[in-house]
Amino acid sequence: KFLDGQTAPDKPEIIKCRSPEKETFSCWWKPGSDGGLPTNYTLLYSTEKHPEIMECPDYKTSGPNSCYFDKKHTSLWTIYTIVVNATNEKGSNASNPKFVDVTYIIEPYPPTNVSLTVEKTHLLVKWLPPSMADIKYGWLTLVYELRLKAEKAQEWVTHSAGQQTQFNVLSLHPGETYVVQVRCKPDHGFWSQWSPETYIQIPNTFQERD
Amino acid sequence: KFLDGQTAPDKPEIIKCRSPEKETFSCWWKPGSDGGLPTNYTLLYSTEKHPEIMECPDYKTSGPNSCYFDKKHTSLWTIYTIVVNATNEKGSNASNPKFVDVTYIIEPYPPTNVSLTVEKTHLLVKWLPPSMADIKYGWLTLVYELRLKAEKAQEWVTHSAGQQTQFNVLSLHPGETYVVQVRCKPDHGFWSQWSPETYIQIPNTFQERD
Amino acid sequence: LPICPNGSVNCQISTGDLFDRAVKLSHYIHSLSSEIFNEFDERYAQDRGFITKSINACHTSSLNTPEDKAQAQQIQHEELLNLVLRVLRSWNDPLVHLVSEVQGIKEAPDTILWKAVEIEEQTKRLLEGMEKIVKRVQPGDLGNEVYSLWPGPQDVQVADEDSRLFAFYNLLHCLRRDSHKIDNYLKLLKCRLIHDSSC
Repeated sequence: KFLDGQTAPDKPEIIKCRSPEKETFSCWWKPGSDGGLPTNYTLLYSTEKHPEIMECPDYKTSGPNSCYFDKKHTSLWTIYTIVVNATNEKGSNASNPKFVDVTYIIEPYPPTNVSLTVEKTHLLVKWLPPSMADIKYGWLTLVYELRLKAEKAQEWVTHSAGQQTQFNVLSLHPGETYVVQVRCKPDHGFWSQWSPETYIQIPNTFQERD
Repeated sequence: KFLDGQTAPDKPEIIKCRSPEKETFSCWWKPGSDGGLPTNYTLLYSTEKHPEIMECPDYKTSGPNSCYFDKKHTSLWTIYTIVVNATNEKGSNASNPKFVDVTYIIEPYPPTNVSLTVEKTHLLVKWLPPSMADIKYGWLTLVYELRLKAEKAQEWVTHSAGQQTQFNVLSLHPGETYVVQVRCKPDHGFWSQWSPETYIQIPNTFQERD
Repeated sequence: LPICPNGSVNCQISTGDLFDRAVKLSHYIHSLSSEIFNEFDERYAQDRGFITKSINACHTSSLNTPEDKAQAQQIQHEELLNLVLRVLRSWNDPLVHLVSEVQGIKEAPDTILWKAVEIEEQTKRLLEGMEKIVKRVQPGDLGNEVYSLWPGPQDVQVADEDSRLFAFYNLLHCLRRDSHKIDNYLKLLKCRLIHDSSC
């Protein structure tokens, strides 16, 4: 039978797990070769409080080769032991286990509604937290960073805004066009992507501070 | 007896209390007249948690007419009621009480690593916040001010840099040497000392802005 | 000595200010706990599989703490405050032990020692603040049950290096976890009690 080149599938690899708002999370895996046969993937997991083996509750929501854990299946401060099995007619192969505590895999979506307003002596940058993040209740605390540069410049200038959702940028050149982006990070977690670029031209009437 | 001009000392005045990092703090007082007699000063304090009167733990560390409260004697959670007594042979006199909440008397150390870079049309001044836990972890926002003057000039030109840790200074004269200093202040607190003087000579090739 | 300026009756630090300071301190303590764990993990625990052994091995695991937002929303703030107090108290002895034992780790960098000392000191400060907040929020009995969920350092005395290193790893792993819980719950309580759940 082995002459027809068909074998058990290779070992898959769990590449990443992320939570966007500390209430749900997803994991993605990379399949190995399928041994030339239709191969099925199952994600199995257990947690400290529920050591019995459970299967991924939702293989769809986060796209191909993924598992999505909704609020009911997501707990913090507990280690998830996660394994992905690849199975075909010839046999099966399990990934290395991945140990995940949702507390430490939080990567929010970027801030939204970035607005730029030229004031007399500075540029006021304002934004909103990512829509899915429940900041009001205090379950998630975000800090922000913004960067800007003259359109043709290479170097970004970065400013840390702490927990504020606005920042005054000074020493800008009249007539120049600037591009601005903002990103956020949970108090203890990963930086989001930068928000889409927002542009503004500084009018010639702008008073350079001096 | 009063004919010999000797009297009880005047009422001393507690002039200021400062904390550089909310872990320790010091108070200073200004003695009144000593009534022509050797006069002794004692600083007494009480807190909500320890209403009994306690004496200054260390009269030396912060210099003359001062009291230094080390970590063991500094609490974030209480208001200190502080009084200074002046006593000599003829009697004693107490200052007005001063009420101190350590979080609101922060006078941080000055900014550090002030660097000056001459760019085509402006001088780029950059610095780092003083090393203080709250700042590093994004929980205390500082605002900054910088001042500069031509080396031989009398008058300083001061710029407010908001929360930025860099600033572009324009309209400088080629060939001139400038001296620059930076200071910082927390929301509820006092300006730090100015950073040590930093010098830079503007090259003749510098393009003065019209 | 008059307690307050010009005779005002209720001259004390506002509960909002107390919470602000507690949250800053808990944030700082957790940041340090993460750093000391990561430093120890990188230097001493690589490829030793300690994580599998540290499952369900925290001395505070038996405390029933909320583990998601829904559970946190259901719990009364008095209960959550007392939970924070209990978790904090359960770390008194382990932190004293950690500071004394860390000095015995082979070539332990100064940064690990400094952080252990700083965490112990700041945790004591936070406990002082929490006791004040709890007294302020629920003036009843503070309930100073003597707390020692921690079984004590027996593993750490054993000769073999692997067990000694695992005992440290597990202590730092649990410290990172519990300091994050405390930080999270305090931020949540601050929003709930001071900002009426509208942070």
